[in-house]
Amino acid sequence: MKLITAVIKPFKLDDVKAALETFGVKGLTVSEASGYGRQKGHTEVYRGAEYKVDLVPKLRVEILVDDDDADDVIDVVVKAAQTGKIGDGKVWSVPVETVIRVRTGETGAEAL
Amino acid sequence: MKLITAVIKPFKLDDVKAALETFGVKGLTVSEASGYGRQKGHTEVYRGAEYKVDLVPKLRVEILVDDDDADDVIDVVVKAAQTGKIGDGKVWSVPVETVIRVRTGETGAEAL
Amino acid sequence: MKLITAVIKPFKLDDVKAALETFGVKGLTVSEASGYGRQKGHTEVYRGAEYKVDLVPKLRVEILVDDDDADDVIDVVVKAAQTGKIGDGKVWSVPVETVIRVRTGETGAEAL
Amino acid sequence: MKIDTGATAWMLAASALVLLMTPGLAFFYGGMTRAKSVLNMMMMSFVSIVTVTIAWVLYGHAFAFGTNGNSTLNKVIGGVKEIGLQSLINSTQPTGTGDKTAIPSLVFSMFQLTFAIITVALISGAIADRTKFGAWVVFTFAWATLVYFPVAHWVWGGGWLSQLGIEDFAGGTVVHVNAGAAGLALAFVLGKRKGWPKEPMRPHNLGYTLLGVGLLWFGWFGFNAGSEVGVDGTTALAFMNTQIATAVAAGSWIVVEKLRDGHATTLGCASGAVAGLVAITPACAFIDPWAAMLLGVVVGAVCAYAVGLKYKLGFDDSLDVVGVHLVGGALGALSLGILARYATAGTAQGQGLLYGHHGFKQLGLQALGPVAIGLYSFCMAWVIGKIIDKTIGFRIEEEEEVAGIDIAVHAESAYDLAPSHGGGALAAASVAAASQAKVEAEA
Amino acid sequence: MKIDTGATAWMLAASALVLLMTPGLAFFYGGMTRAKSVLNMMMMSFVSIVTVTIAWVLYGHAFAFGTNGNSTLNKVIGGVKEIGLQSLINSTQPTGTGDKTAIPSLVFSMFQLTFAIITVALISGAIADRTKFGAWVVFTFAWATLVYFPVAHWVWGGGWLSQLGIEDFAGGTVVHVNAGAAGLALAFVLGKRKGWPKEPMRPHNLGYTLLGVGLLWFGWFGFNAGSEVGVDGTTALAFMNTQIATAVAAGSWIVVEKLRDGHATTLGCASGAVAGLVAITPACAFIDPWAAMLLGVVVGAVCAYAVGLKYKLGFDDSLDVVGVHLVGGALGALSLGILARYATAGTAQGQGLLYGHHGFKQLGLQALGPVAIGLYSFCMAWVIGKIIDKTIGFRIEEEEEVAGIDIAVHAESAYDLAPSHGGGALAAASVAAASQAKVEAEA
Amino acid sequence: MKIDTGATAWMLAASALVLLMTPGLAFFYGGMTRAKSVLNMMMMSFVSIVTVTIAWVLYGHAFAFGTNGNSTLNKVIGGVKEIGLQSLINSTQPTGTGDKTAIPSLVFSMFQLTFAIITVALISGAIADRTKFGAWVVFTFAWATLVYFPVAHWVWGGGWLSQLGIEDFAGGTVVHVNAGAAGLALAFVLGKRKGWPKEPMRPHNLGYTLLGVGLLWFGWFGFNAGSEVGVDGTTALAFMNTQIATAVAAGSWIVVEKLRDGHATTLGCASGAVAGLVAITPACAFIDPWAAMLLGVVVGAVCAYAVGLKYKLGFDDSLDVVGVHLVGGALGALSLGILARYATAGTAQGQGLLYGHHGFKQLGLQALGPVAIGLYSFCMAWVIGKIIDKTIGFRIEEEEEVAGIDIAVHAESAYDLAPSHGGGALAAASVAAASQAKVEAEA
Ligand SMILES: Nc1ncnc2c1ncn2[C@@H]1O[C@H](COP(=O)(O)OP(=O)(O)O)[C@@H](O)[C@H]1O
Ligand SMILES: Nc1ncnc2c1ncn2[C@@H]1O[C@H](COP(=O)(O)OP(=O)(O)O)[C@@H](O)[C@H]1O
Ligand SMILES: Nc1ncnc2c1ncn2[C@@H]1O[C@H](COP(=O)(O)OP(=O)(O)O)[C@@H](O)[C@H]1O
Repeated sequence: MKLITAVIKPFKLDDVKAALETFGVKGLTVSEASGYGRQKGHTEVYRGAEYKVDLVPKLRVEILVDDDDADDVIDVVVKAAQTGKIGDGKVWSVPVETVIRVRTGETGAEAL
Repeated sequence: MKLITAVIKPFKLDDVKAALETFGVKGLTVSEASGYGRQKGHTEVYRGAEYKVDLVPKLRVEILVDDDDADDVIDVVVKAAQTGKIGDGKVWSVPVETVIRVRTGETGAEAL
Repeated sequence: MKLITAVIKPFKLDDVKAALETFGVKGLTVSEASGYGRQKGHTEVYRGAEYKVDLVPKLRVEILVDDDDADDVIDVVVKAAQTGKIGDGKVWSVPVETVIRVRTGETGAEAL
Repeated sequence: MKIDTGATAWMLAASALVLLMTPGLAFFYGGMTRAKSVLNMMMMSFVSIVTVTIAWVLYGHAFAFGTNGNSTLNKVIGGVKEIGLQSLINSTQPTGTGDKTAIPSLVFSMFQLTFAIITVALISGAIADRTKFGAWVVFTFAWATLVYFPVAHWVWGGGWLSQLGIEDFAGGTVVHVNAGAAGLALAFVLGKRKGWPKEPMRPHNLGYTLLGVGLLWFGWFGFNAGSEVGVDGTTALAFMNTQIATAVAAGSWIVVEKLRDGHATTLGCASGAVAGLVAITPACAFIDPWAAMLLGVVVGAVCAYAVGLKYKLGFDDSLDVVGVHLVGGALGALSLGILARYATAGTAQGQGLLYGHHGFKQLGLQALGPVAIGLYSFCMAWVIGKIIDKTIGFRIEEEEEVAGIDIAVHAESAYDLAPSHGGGALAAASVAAASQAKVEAEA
Repeated sequence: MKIDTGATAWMLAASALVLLMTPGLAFFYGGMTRAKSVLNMMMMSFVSIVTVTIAWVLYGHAFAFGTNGNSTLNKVIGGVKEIGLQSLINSTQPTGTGDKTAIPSLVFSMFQLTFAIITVALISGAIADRTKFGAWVVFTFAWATLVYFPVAHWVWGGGWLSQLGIEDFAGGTVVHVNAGAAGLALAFVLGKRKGWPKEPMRPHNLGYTLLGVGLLWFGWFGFNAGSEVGVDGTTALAFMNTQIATAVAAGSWIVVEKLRDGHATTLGCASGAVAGLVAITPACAFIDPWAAMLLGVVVGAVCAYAVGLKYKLGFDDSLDVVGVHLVGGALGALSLGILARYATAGTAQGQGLLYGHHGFKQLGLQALGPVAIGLYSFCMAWVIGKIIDKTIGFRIEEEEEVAGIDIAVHAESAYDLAPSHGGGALAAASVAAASQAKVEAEA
Repeated sequence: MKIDTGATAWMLAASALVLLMTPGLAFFYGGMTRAKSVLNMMMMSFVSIVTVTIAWVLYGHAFAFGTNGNSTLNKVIGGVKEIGLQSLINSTQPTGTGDKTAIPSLVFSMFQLTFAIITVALISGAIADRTKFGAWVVFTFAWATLVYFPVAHWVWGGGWLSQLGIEDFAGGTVVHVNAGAAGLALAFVLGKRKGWPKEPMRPHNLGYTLLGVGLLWFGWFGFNAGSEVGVDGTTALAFMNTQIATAVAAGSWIVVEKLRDGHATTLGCASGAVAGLVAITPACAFIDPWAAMLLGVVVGAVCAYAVGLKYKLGFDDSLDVVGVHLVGGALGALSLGILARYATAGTAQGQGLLYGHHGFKQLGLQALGPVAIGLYSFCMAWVIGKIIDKTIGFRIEEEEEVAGIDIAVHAESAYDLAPSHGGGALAAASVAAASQAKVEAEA
């Protein structure tokens, strides 16, 4: 089992979800995040005082997958999330030891 | 050391916290997340236009534990978070290499 | 590759970012979280009814680094985030199998 | 009679002010609910404007302020001539200033309508988070018809309570005791919210609550000083006393909090202000400024404790309609029996214990008012509520309550504030505008 | 002429009330946009106050309500004497009550100014999320000058439409049809928002929308009942009818929703109320309460469907200026041709089909008004819009639209609510107050 | 004297309008703080209503507007007869229109009370995020008593400044310079916020700020046009000029921003409007519309720069009370020395340089006012502040400041908006309603 985490541009979520669904992945977990990197943030002005906001809104998507699917899923996500512009984000994978479905107690591939 | 991550229904947090405390786990980190899976979202209507919101609010709980406790803690969490209805969430564990308590610099089991 | 996760006090983010930049780390991902641990929360009062809020606002910082840099980066983060008071947070590291830059598809160290 | 344009100008402004109180109440209440039920809470107020306006035009004004030519029947109910308001066009209504001037009858009707609206809306605070919307709509029609219109007639329309000599300048009993008692009844009919009182249900947006108080306070000047139906020294006294009692009660409540809980809270300040507004309502034109101050001190402190009663007695009056409106309204009405000095200018009629020759009688009357109206309203609301509950059902499903009534009942959520790409990535980005086809098909 | 202090008091209050409607509109509209464009939406309203006030003082009042001594020219435009308003100081304006009293001319001017402001602001709802701020500023000046001032003159300043006998008590055509048609034109000029209608663009803060409706409703009493320019039975009727039609239309809209979509929504209730306010505007002083009720039922239902038209026809009238203001305003104006009873007291002049001897003629006139004004406004707005678009550009860059217009155009974000360390850790903690140096350097 | 119901109607409305300004200010200020201190900011305004009302009834009216029969003493302070306001019941106060009519004295008192309240509340903007609530309560009593009441007497109650011939129609010096100078003093007494100016402290909710501006603008018509205490051409001029200067100043500020910073901001527009309102306050009834326009241009631009001064001079006037109210108020007062034309109808009394025969004298007087009042207020506020600081302490602990004053001082948090299961899972779900027992025990 692997945990694939993707940090993506928020407006790409729909594309990623659709691509994963097509591939056959049925579930994922998303959370709001902010990214700092090559992509610059923006400047805000309040009564003449300028504020540099250098964090950029991102979404953080987590997908649990079978070992065999891991590479394909990464591929799918990368393709769906790509705009080609700076700030498209990162995808990484981490080995997972156990996965359990809370509702049933099923473990492993069954739990997905 | 293991990192146990649980995606649960938000109103179950109190039960999970209580169960973990009883077991002896002293700390955890929570963040807001949204889940996509078998559980359906809901529909919203604005001036006659319908919007399908298919992400469901979840909480994401992270617990760092000693290797020996990992299985028990997973068990405790699964039991406390269970309602038996679709959407109860997942629990998974990942191996951790180092843990450090920022305040003191302690590492390993001491840091928990 | 390693994924270093730090749960820190929110007002320390600027210091952590600055320290990492000095060290040479160019990117990170942050999300809002809440912590439960030795640090106590606070009490709120509404029309005489008291509510104990025992979760404390934290930030969760994720940094992908090369294996060689991992220990140093952990060090940098711990130092920058330290106030010496209870609730300073934890830092932990997890092995990562692949990292990909979505924009270019580069993998490994290139992707950072 | 000659129209006094000045008096009319004030009554027009006052009508607009009182109408604004209901949106104000929507925010006062809405801020106190959880984020998942704020829209439903506000909608209960807004829909009261809809239903009570319709009932008022059709028959409400007639029942409350009409005459039916039968002096016995007229003790309990008005007439029918004013049905549809048609007969009020181009007719006039004497001002309350005794100078033989008038205002257009429709202005008086509009002013009174706004009272009926807010009284009904006030009740909704007792049943937050769990009420079927359709059932609430039915209840507002039924309760306005069977309770508010008759009771307004009893006290202000020449009915039996006014004939007894009960004083209620701007509605301590007609509005607040009346609504509070109905709220209590519905709290029993609907039962506790799931999780109450163990689960925390703290206010989700105190800014809204403060906004509500600001608008209520502002509008209440129309409510109280407008109740003179004219412009004279009494109007001025009512206005000033409203300000005094409200400010003092807000202060009194937060002093109690500071001493008892260690903190002066925003919600306490807001609640104290409303308690003060409630209590001064029946009394504002009849008492001296120092008495308004005294009343403010008492009601602020009493209500600060009264809102805790529900925990002791175990009923889920969610936003404290009982603790603030029933208790505050009764206290204000009662205070007249002691403090009233100007009830009817130049005579001892209606004066309280401190001034009148028949003080104890007035005190008795002032106790009778809240008791009679409170009981009537409680019983009727309970019966109406039970009938609704047994037929169409008054309460939403437990699952809907847990998930949130806004989405379940109104198919909306109040906030979508996430900054990521604007408009809530977690929600919006994952949403499909599924309905254009449907809209087109039906349009 | 002698100043009637009562009438003046009401007109002062009414002017303040109508002025408040524009901030109210800012919230009504602002709540409906996404979180990334709420500030820009509100700023389009607020800056309309700025630009229209300037234009009004300089020449707007003169063009709309001045006389130029040439009766032919005066059919289409006012005069120049009132430029700068200097000539209005210490002059008076007869009230509308026919009793030979007056109000200060500056009060009348102020009252009318507030109408001009909100009419311009209304248009902005059609072009949410994508409009260059500078271009909007230019548009407001141009459209107010070339459309609003003349049109107000045509109907209220003694121009050709009023000479024909068209009735519009408080602005169903001058304000709502006028703004709605201009909104439609701009929706075409600017084109659809990126992603519309596929991407969801749901309201980000319905509390703001409800607040807006509350303030609009409150202010609208000044709008409608103030349009009598005086205090009499007509003022009272206008006031009451405003309340009736608004409440009923809100109810009507949510009944349609309940039947069609299964849910009575907050936004539906709010939209229905506005539709009712719009439709009753031209008619409020001329029809009976039952007719106001009927009008409310019709307009609530019609507009509930009309807002779906844009999906069918494919124009992105973002916040439904057309569906609510153009449709509602035309419906209200037309309704006069049938329902008007009191158009000119004591005569058949202006009465509708049901009452007047020349009913069909009036119905024709009432159809002519919206058509003439709607066409004129649409064409002029389109031309002005195109000119702006070809010169300075009317629309922001696509990237700015995706990232959010608030940050791109105003360098601000509306909310920073995160609780961590107060004031949004994710944003604030990572911010550097880079500008002190700059500020100092420039101060 | 005969009561003019029209004038009274307007003054009743105006009193309600001005009272609403303080909640409006709470939102204007509250939106500019960080999310962790919004409730405290708002509470400083709301509690000012409480404390100043109490002080006003007890002795404020007497000190400011009473007479003491000693013409020398009366130069500096009023009398004692009006203590408790009892003597005002049934008494009247001449209107300002010179036609021998009156309004009830209590209406005048109420109107003036609302001025005292907002003046005190304005000060709080200088000391956001860090003020002990109890200390602020004490300060409001002390400053109102020792500064506001006497100063109001000097200028409006027949005291020495008015005897000198200084003009201040609605409070440019009495309200704005006075509050601004006190704010400056407290900014010094309390010192900078932790992290200022390095750490960013940007507004957390600009919608609130715009709401505040909307309510302030609306209420300010009562403030300025109500200051005529009657209804005539002067009232009308004051009303119109208020609108003109405000709109123009809002425009002027954002033009400066656009040229200087590249963006026209929402906060700039809001700030400009307030600056315009402040500056026109003393002058509104005395100058021509074109002069109001000129004043608007100047004050919008000057204040847009003045708010940057604090960075240069290093004092943390958190929400720019000095830059907007002190500077704007002084500018407005001064402008009278040049532009005033109608100061006392028909005479050269009080006319400015452009019109009066004694123009330079009036200009000098108009400079004296702000200087005298500003100095007095600054010194007294500093002394009162220091005494409070040395005794009960004026500032909260550093840790409380970092964690957020709302939770530390009021035990509340403003927002709990998280959608998960409604009402903030992260907060609410982890909360235990620990206190029922406590509440019960104490109830
Ligand atoms: N070393 C890192 N660790 C964790 N997240 C990172 C790291 N570097 C970048 N990110 C995340 O990836 C996002 C995109 O990175 P950025 O450098 O802006 O663009 P790109 O990846 O296209 O070169 C960042 O906003 C951040 O969320
Ligand atoms: N493959 C997955 N990877 C990550 N999270 C998942 C995955 N599948 C489900 N989840 C999470 O678990 C939650 C519950 O899953 P769901 O399929 O709705 O119900 P259940 O687990 O009871 O069958 C989802 O809302 C989502 O947050
Ligand atoms: N076992 C754990 N697993 C995950 N996160 C933890 C754990 N223990 C503590 N934390 C996180 O670390 C933060 C600080 O912990 P706490 O016990 O309050 O202070 P300290 O680490 O200084 O002793 C907590 O708020 C929580 O977010």
